[in-house]
Amino acid sequence: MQAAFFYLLATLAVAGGVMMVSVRNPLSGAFALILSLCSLAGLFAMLNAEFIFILQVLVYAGAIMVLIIFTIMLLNLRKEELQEAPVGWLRLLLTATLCAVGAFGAIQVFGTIEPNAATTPMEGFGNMEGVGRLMLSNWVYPFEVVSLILLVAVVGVVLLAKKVI
Amino acid sequence: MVDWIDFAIIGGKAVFIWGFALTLLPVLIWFERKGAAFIQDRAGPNRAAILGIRLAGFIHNIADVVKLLMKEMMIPPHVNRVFFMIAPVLGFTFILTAFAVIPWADTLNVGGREITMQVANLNSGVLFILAITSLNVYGIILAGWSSNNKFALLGGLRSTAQMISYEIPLGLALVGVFMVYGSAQLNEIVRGQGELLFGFLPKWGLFVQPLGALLFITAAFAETNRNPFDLPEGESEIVAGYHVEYSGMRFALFYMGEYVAIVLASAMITTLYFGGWQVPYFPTEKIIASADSWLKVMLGVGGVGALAFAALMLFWARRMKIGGGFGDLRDKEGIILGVAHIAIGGAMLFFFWKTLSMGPLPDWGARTVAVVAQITSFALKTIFWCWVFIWVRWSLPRFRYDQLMRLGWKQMIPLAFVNIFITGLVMLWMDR
Amino acid sequence: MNLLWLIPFAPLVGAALNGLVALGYAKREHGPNERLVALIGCGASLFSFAVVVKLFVQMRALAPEARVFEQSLFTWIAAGPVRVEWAYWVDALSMVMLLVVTGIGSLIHIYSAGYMHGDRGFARFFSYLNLFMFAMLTLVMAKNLPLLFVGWEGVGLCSYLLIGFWYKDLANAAAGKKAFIVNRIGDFAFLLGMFFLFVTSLKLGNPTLDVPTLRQLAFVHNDAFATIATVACVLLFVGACGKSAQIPLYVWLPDAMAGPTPVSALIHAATMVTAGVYMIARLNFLYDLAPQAGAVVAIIGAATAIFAATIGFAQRDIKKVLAYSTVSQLGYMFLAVGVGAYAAGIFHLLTHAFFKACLFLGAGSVIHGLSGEQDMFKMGQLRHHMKTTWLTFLISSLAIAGIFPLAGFFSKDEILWSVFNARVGPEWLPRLLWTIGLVTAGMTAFYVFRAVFLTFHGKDNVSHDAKHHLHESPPVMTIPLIVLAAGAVIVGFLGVPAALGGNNAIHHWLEPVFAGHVGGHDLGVGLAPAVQSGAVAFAAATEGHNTDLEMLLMGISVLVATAGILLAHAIYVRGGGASAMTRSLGPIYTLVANKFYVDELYEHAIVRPGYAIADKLMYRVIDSGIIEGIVNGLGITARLFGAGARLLQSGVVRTYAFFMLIGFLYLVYELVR
Amino acid sequence: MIGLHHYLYLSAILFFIGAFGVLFRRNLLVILMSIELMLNAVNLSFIAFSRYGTATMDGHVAAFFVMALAAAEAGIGLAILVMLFRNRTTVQADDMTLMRD
Repeated sequence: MQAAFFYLLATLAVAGGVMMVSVRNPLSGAFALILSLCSLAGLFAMLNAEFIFILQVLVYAGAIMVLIIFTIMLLNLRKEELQEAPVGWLRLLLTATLCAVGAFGAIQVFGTIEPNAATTPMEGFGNMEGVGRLMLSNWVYPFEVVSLILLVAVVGVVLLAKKVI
Repeated sequence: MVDWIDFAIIGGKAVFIWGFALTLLPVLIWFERKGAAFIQDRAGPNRAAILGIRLAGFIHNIADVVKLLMKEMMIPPHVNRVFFMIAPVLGFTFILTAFAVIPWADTLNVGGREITMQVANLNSGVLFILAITSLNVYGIILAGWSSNNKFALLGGLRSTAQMISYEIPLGLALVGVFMVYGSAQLNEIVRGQGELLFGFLPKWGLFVQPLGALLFITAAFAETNRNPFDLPEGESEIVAGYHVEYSGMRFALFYMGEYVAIVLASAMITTLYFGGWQVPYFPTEKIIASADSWLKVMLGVGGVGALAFAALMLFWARRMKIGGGFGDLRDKEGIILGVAHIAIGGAMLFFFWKTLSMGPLPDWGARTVAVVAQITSFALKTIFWCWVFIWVRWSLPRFRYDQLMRLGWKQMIPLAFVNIFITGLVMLWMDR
Repeated sequence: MNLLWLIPFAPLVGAALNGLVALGYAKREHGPNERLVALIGCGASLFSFAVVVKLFVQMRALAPEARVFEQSLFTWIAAGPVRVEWAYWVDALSMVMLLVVTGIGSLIHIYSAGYMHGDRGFARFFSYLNLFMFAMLTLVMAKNLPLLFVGWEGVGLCSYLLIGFWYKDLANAAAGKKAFIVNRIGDFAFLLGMFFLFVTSLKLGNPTLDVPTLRQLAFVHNDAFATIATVACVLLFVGACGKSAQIPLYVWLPDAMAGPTPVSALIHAATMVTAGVYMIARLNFLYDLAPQAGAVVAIIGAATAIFAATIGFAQRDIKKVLAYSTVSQLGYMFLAVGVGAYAAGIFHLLTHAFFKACLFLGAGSVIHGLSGEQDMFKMGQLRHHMKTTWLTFLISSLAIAGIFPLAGFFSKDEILWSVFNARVGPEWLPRLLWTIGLVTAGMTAFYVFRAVFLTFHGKDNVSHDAKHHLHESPPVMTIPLIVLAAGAVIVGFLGVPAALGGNNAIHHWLEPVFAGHVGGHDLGVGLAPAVQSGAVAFAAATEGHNTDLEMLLMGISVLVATAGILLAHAIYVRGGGASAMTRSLGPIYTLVANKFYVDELYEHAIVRPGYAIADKLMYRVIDSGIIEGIVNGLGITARLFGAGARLLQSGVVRTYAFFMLIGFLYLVYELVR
Repeated sequence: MIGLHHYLYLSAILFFIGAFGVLFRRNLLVILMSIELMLNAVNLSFIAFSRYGTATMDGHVAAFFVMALAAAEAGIGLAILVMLFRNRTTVQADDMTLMRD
């Protein structure tokens, strides 16, 4: 059951990713990515990360991707603008090989890591309250920094988006 | 381990809540039509009938369904076919998913089994709803873009911007609720609203979070693209917005999606600010303790009400007859409805009479009575809010786009922050 | 002793205060309040003097072996085995020097207040002067050689600053540079000598540069020290030559007269230039181990003495005469310490400080009175106008000439007697050195009185303008003169030899230092035979087992001095003056008047080749060619690399990401491996 | 039984799919999306480690931070992109070579 879900979601995630990098139309790519992100959200849920699962849907699928799609639509690219100059086969082969090698290497590295907590997680693992408590106790400084970064981003975006600077 | 009974129960619950939402659909449409007619001082739809039964135009919905099903589903050239076809489905499905976390009654204890009256008792249920509704925008955006129509695109863009903008005050208004009830779990929130404030006022979100409630309701209107925020489909500006190219059942899906969204928004408003399934002044324990009386009152009032309605119907039928009538089966409608309600009322009074001689209810019976009472409470509140949606639509004019954005960003978001701040201050002062 | 630190730091505070005042008034129209500045400067110096006197009184009360005060302020250098404290250490020898430095220094401070009146750099001058006091006192009180070197360099710096005090005149600045550069040659040798000592102590497992510890080490391990003593001593002596203006590094001192006269009196006569003598006396235990080095010191000293005296014959500038006289007298002191008569050397240092300071200040008074005229041939008959100056100058001149019973007589004769009895080099060497010393004494009498007669007697050559302003100096200047002249009379009686019925107080005072007594520990027990060479000379000078001979020698020296005076009188008062002598001597006079062309010799032999090497080899070949070539080569290489690397910067983001990926892959590879 | 390794391998694969997108595609929008995919792959490892490695929720916090930063990044990146498009009417990464010299 669990394995079936995992492989289903993993396949969807990988398929979405592959589609995203391969389709020509960025909007199609964006929807492929949404598929991938939603599958990942499912995986998060499988990992008992309830809060992160919701955030994944809320923030990634619901906000970031909407923003990207919104931009795609806003730019309203014409066909010829969407067309990318053809990329050489050599480059494709080289990049793909390198990435494959990298993935293989990363898998090798990950393979050496031993899990040490395979037991069922404790009560309330991954819920909003637990994450929130951790975030505002042990991680409060990073938390504040992140909030500052977001503020800076907001100001930066507003400035950038103004027609006349 | 999840065994089959659990699955069955979950399935049953899903069927129930979806059934509830979808049943409300025709009711809403009927509300809309009749409400519009009422406000515009006209009759509204009243022709469609089955064997003469019109149910004050309710049957008109069936005619609509038949019409939409029979219509040709046009796919214009130059559209992105895949997205064009997916788009309506997306909007509808996501909204239905969100109902999974809406609680409609207190937890039911039957045979040692605790059944929560919501499909998924998520720890952060409110956020789940937010997440799912934020996905809702894809349907609109996709429809707008794939239609390859400038009005549709403009509608999609407007819709996206509007929904993203109003999600922020929506979420921020919720923070106050989280703070007051100390949870993001909808059932907990509702349970928290069962207490009394100052001894006489139900501790509803409306009373502890008045500003938050106002903000939330406003933002919910915007999220559902309802008037006065229905810019995406503003017919006087961009024809019909994102669904201008749609027809037939696809168009119907958008339409239904909008109404389901209204139901969801109403359910949310009810759950968060109007006590959800709580019957005012009667928390669950109290209802269970006095389940006998509740049963008697419900049956008695129901029976008498049904008889009174039947009398009204019969009286109306007689007036029709005196006035000459339509000359077809429609003339018989009052008699049919009256007779039917006499039967219903009689049955209820019969059961009422039976309960008088019956001993105290068994535990499960009492609990069931409580659940029924709570479901009724929830349903009534939700329907009331649905009606408010209709009411507002036909009462208020539409915003201009820049006014919409200014309201969202410059007034509602700061007010939401003020709300959080005040809530925090008050909580500090009251020391919880 | 807790008061020790006050002695050097009081002048330092004074220097800082006056320095701030000078800075504050640097850009202003008017100078600062001179009274205040003088009060700070003189006050600091007098305060030090008061502390020194207090300490002296305390020290006198102690037993001779225990006459040591010590204070460590903080650890200055701590590197590996080296630990150098900023430590002050005063024994009998240092105490004599302290009295001289602070006492005469204070007098000259006071004198300066009058002499420098109205100068723009009044505060700056006092700041430098106080700073000099600090450096000199640090030098004198230093417990270890590095600290001594700090003082050594500090006085060099102040000397440079003060020689070039009127830096707007290019010649003055050049003189300052000359003094500094010549001193550096000596300093280099001094450092080398110090390193030799350090390496030796390191080899002995007790790395130190503390003088008392070194002294102890030298006594215990005198074999180890004897092997390096000669080299180290000669190197240190080269350093002393630089500081104390001995052949061949004396050339800076006459030029140093470019500074204000009080500076010449204090730094270039009474105190700083004697640092070399002091240093050798301080390291006497080392020189005792190296008789050959002692001989070198003595020979150089004698040669310098007579050579400088010769030049002194033909100088026209009154301060130059005194400068060469100083060089000559310093030669005397080196002669004494070279033969191991350290006490005699220090005694002469003491007396010399008084009468030479008095002479310089007197000369300064004359110059002041004549509005800056320094040429003796434009003076004369000044005794009528400047009585006090004349009298004090006369007394000091008699003292330097060695007329009984003034200070110079006792100290000079003690040196001559010690040399006569010394056991350095071959048999004939002490006799030769003695003869040179005697001749020099006569020459000293001659050239000093030449100056006296030309200035105060003889023909009146004062120009009309100068005569108009001619006046005796104010009391603030004359009082120090009187005090110093009195000192020139009295100080000699500290060292009346036994032959004349005295008890030679200064010798007894210094006995613990030079006879191996340190801090109450008798280290002289088991001295090596070599160590005793100095002690023998000393003993010969003090015990006076040959009183008759000593009396005879005294008589001879007094006669020679008197002859010199009479000759001067004959030539410059009664005779035709300089012209007659010039005519009679002709080319020899020219030679002497031009200082034997030593400066020109140096110019051609060292400076010009130095310039040539610097320009032709160092600048054109090494600097422009090799070093700049390397630097430019680096630049060109970097630019070439840059040009190559620029090819990688395509501006295409993906390319950069590509390189990042490759780097990441390498990381993964490292992890997997 | 699905364990830590399954998630980590999936994470590695997704990460390099994203890397491939960054390297291979020229459309800035796609590059931006590929970066998001890479971030998500990393998030997956965080969560997996949190579940199977430390059994604490620190990984969740890290994932939260990544999401917040991703939001900031997306906002800024898209704003820049819109500006670029306004000025140069192209979203091709290879056309943005002003930094070359």
